[in-house]
Amino acid sequence: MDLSYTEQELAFREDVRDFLAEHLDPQVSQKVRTGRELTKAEMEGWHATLHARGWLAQNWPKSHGGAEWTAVQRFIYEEEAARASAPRIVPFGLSMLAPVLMEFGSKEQQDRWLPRILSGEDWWCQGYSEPGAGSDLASLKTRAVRDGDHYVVNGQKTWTTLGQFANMIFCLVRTDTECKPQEGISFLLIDMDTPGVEVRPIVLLDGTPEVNEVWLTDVRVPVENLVGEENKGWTYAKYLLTHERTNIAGVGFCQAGLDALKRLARTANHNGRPLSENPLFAARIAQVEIELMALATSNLRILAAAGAGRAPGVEASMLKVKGTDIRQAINDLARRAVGPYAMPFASEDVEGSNAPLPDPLNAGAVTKAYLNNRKISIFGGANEVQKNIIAKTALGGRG
Amino acid sequence: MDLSYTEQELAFREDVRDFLAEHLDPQVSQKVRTGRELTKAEMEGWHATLHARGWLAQNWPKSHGGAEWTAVQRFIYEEEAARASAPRIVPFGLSMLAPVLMEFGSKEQQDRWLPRILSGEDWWCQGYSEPGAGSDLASLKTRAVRDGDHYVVNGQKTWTTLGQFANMIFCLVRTDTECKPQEGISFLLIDMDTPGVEVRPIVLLDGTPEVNEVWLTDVRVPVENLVGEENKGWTYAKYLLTHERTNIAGVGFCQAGLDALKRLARTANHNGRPLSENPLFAARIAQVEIELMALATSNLRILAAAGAGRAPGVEASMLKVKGTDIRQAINDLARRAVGPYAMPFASEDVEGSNAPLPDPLNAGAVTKAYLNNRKISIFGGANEVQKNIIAKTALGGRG
Amino acid sequence: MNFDLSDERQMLSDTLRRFLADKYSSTLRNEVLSDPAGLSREIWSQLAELGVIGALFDEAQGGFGGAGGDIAVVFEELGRAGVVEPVLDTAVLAGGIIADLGNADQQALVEQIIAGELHVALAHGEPEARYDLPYVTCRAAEDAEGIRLEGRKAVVVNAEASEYLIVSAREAGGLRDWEGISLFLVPRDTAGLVLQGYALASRGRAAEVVLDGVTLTPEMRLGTAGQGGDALTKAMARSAVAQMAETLGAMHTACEMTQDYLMTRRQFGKPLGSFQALQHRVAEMLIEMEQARSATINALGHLDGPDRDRQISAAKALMGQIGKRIAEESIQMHGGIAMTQEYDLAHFAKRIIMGDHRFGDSDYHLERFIDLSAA
Amino acid sequence: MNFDLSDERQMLSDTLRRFLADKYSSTLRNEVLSDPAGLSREIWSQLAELGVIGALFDEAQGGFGGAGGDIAVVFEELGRAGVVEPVLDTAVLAGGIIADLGNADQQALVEQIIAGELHVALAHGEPEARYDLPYVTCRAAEDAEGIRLEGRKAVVVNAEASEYLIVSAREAGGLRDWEGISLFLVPRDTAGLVLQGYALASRGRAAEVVLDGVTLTPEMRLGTAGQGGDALTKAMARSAVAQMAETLGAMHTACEMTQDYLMTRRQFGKPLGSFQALQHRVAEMLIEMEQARSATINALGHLDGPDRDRQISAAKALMGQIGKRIAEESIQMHGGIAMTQEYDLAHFAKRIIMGDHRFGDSDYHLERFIDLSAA
Repeated sequence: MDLSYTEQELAFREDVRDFLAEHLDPQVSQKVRTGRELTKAEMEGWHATLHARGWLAQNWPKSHGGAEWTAVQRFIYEEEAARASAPRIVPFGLSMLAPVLMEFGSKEQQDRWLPRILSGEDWWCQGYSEPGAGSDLASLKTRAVRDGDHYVVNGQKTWTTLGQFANMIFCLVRTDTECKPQEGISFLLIDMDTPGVEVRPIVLLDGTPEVNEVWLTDVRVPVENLVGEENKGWTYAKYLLTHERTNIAGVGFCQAGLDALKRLARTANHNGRPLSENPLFAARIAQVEIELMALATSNLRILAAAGAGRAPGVEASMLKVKGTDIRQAINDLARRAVGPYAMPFASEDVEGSNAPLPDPLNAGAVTKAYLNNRKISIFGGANEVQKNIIAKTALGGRG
Repeated sequence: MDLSYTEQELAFREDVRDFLAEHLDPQVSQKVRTGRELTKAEMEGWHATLHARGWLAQNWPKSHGGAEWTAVQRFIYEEEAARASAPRIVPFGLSMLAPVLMEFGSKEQQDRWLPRILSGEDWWCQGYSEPGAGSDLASLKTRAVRDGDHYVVNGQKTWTTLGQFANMIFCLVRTDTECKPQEGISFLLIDMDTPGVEVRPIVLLDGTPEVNEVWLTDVRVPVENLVGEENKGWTYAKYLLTHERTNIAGVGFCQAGLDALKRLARTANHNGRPLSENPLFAARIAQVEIELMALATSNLRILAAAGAGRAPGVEASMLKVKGTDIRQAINDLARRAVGPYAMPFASEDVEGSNAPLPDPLNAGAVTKAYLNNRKISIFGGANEVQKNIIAKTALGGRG
Repeated sequence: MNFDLSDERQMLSDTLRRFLADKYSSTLRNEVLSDPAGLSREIWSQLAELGVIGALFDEAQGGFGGAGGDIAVVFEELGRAGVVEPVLDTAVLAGGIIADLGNADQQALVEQIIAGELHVALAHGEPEARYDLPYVTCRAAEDAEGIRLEGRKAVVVNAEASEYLIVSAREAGGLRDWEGISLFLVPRDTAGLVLQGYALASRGRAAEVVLDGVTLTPEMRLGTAGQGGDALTKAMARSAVAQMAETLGAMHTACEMTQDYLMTRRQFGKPLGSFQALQHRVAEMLIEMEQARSATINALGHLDGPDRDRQISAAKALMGQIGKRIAEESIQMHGGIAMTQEYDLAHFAKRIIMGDHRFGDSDYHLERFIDLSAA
Repeated sequence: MNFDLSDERQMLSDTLRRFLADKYSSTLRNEVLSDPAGLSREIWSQLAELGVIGALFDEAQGGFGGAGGDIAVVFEELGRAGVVEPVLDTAVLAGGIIADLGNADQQALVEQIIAGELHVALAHGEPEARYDLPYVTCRAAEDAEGIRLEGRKAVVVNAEASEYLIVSAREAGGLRDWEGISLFLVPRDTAGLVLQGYALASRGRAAEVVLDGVTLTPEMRLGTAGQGGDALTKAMARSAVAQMAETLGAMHTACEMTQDYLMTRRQFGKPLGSFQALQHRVAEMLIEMEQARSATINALGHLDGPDRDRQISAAKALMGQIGKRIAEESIQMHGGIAMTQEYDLAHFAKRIIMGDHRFGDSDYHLERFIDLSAA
């Protein structure tokens, strides 16, 4: 048992720091730090910067142009990037679709789509959830009917994050209705410029238009866009979800949030002293910090086990639940730290005047972040579903 | 809406205080305060003292020799008695059996048993729970078969509190096995001197022999000891449980426990200052205190509604859950307040020497109390069962 | 001891509930929320006509209520319906201070408030003050030309729609001294008074207020020079009760929406409400609701008593905690739909959470409770 | 970075687990618990033979381990099996101090400890000290006749079975000064040393120790006069790691018993484990178990590093909280059966809870973590 980083890992951390210091646009990181929305161009720019360095596809094999980082390298990158307030890497093409294509896609599909993910030519979004289905993927209703060389797709997807920027969507569709709900599902790649695809924004409770509904009406999809076999989509979907979950704990986000929280608490006045010196608030911060110190180690342990070929099973669910709990607790404390300045809805600008709010705390959008991150315990498999999974292993396998 | 006590209520409180000051044996209250076990004689003595004053049967009607107190009077008594560390009134005859007899018992049964409860001639215990039944009363298995003028009872009861002191037990028994589980249950009064009744102590995890198993082997019970009708016992049992629950919040116990906790915290050293001045521990105490302030008002509100004829339904379940949560939180803080002196198992005496433990905090049996009171969220309808009841009303009555 | 509503209050409660059920749809609320005024003048007049504002003042002040029980009844209904109009700010907070300290001329403003003809906002908090009540750096200095105010006030709710601001400023004493804080009635169009307005997360609008050489006559002072502290504390106490009752109402609606949703929405082939894990969480929410109601009752019942501030701190600390739990649990148990702005729950959840940021949050009051209990 | 056990530790772990599974039944444990000695000499010898004690010392001290990872492996197994023998007290706590400070003669005692032939107890805490480490009122004064100790020590675990006590006493400095605390090796049969023994709630025995004119030769001092603080702090750090690992093992057993019980026990016609409310609580317990394991790893991994005390405080604070939750939830989900002394869970639950009362509880360490983070 050895908790220290190797020489190589320490050198790698220096590389990452240097890279971030040199290439991260301060205006962009300032927006990330204060919780403002990035433009599409800003996100694409960051992808291009990482791609130029060969660091975009961190867990892809080198044969496909990936960095093939170890679990510890990915953890180090995540930690440094979050602390430097780098934009997050948009995961839909890189971390969600790509592993499925590499495992189940045809050679043609791999050759066609993977380079376009790296280059940024395609912006992918995810068509999993449907209205009325929630965390229950097996009940999905979007239908795809074979018609010659095409599937004709009808249905509706929802909670499609950043769908407003995407030109491609990977969808789970029902190709057989005569079988058990988990069977009869297929995995289709759909060009969003095809007639019949319509994207409608959903405004979240914090005012951000971050997710979308995607309506599919008689959308004709070439059969070569079917991944793997027809009616085997459930298998690919589960594989995708497993891969989606390797960074599920969000330790880097938590650490960046904790840093920001501490900065706020050092600045805020609490009855004549800095809030950070208030024993009760200091204890609340310390509480999330000690939880996070343990979570970071849990994350490394599980990544190490996964790296050694032991698949993360319920451990990923555990990381999801605890990671979202901690992140939400940090958001909650940040909101509380700024006191009445949590009340302005869009605290970055005073309307009309275009002047910044004269908030000495530079609170930024703490309330927006608090509200927005209520989603992290709901989306991506609600925490209740994760607990079901854990309990099933804990109780179902016995007795 | 008026939160102040009336003149009469204030005068009553003075009466109670004077009575406690005059009649409560300091040695007994010292034992109660430090969590030591009372002898049977001490409990009986306190009953006799209350009976002499006419205050034993507080919620009985005057026609049966009761005090017929209002809900507020009972609350005041409970509060004062707990703060003075008076013994609790053993409830099995007075508050559990008696209301059932008054509502469903025959005139003969009332005339025979009620005066003996008041006089202390009978000490009743409860035969509800069975091994393997837990909170699920409907699954009980103890059988009573009619044989001429007697029922012949066979089975086993458990968790019978203070059964070692009792001479009478009221039991739920199955008199019909051919019907739905809730039907076919009868309510029997059994003399524990009858051949075939055997009491075996169960030592709890804190070392106290407070509960018992009661084994019933071919016990012959005269048919006149059947309460109400055969196979209607479920109705009586539910009625009893409702009455058992009027003092279910345990506000007085909580307040006495909070007083004791504060005393400990004022005495204990924490890094050179009294623990009570430590902001974190002070916040933990304040947290239970503000919860308790609200609970006390909830209790009075629900008692007032019950007094006005509105039956406490799920509200009693709510009081049970919150009351036990608070009481356990107080026990937990008391254990933590005394630090390493929580470790001695029987802190009242140093073995052999018969000398008191030289514990400057006079911690008493805080760990015993903490351990023992884990039971309050399990017994008397586990908190999980209470939540089922609340949820059924909240969700079952809709949609 | 009596927990029943008086007949008058029961009638007020019923009338207000019916009125709001009829008129105050979520469509209307969304219109008001997106209106630059931050409130509906029409609704405001109707609330005044119904006597809702008058119920918040006692007879001597021209109203017909004014006790803790009246405040609680009104605000529980306003919270339950999600009313965004600034009744709290104009009537309880600013109106309460005028009624408390105002001379005969100033009292005339209270009549206008009760009639629904006037808005007044309290400009007390400052950018660095957080919840620290005596933290006043704004200065008031009197010379031959009058009283000059200099300084900055933060998050002044409903400032833009108000004809007057009540501004706290220091005439004596050091930062955080209670002694020396004066209150001034400042017409909004006074030269040197600059507002920078913005929308709030949960309702209405607020502004940052810059006082740059605002000059007043001494008649605009409310009460005695340097003695504004008690009236501020009292107004904060009454406003805290109003806020708690509003939050209680909003929590009630959030719980009801959650219960309804769980019974109708199906997942994995069953209504969500049949999943025991969710059932127990609903039960826990309802247990907390009882606690919240009792906390509010404790606060309102002690509003005129000697234990006022300690009781209010106990209650507000608990309300903040319970509010957080109920808002978050309501969202979580709804799932995705509750994350959308157009679904009504989002408004109630924000309302509940933001209630903790006014008049001191749960930690502020927990500490104040400890201090006042030790005193 | 590497989280795998070395081959040696894996072997030690496996051997110890097999041995305890074979030998350490609950019947045996209950015998030991009711034995006035508070431990089984036979088991003690066998543990020593297996190398369990030697694994807690490094080679220079005559052992073959002594690192955080060794301590953790041993104590997790001891905790998992519910071993009541005072390995922590004799080997890690008292033995650690002798190994750290002892001169050549005193080091010979370590050999005896490793061989299982000697018990030593640390008599450091005092009746009024609670967890306050430098709170030492016991006095040591040197004169012509030797060093005289006066004072009182509280809750000295395993004092009665020990041949020596290590007694902390003040030779200089004021109450709570680190400077001036000395450590002395006191044979238990020294005149003036009086023990008042009693059973502990979770395991073994302890005693109140009265030092009434105990007279020692200067050779019985451990290390330099007045300089015992660092060794005490180090021994506390190592013991805290041992305590956490023991608690981790006990929690593991409590969770396993709870899972087994829920799968076998039926209520309302179904296995308890099919009730979703309980399923989710089991899931939460297991999530906390992962956190507890990571906290323990953090602590043991920093035992020889510069961030030792801050890491230990972070971990012990979290362990105390998780322990409470798992002990209480295990009891609650079992229901009545867990309230009985004869059911094994009772022992593990008490063991977990009492682990928070040694070497500083969760609040003590949370505050210490804050202080050390600020420093």
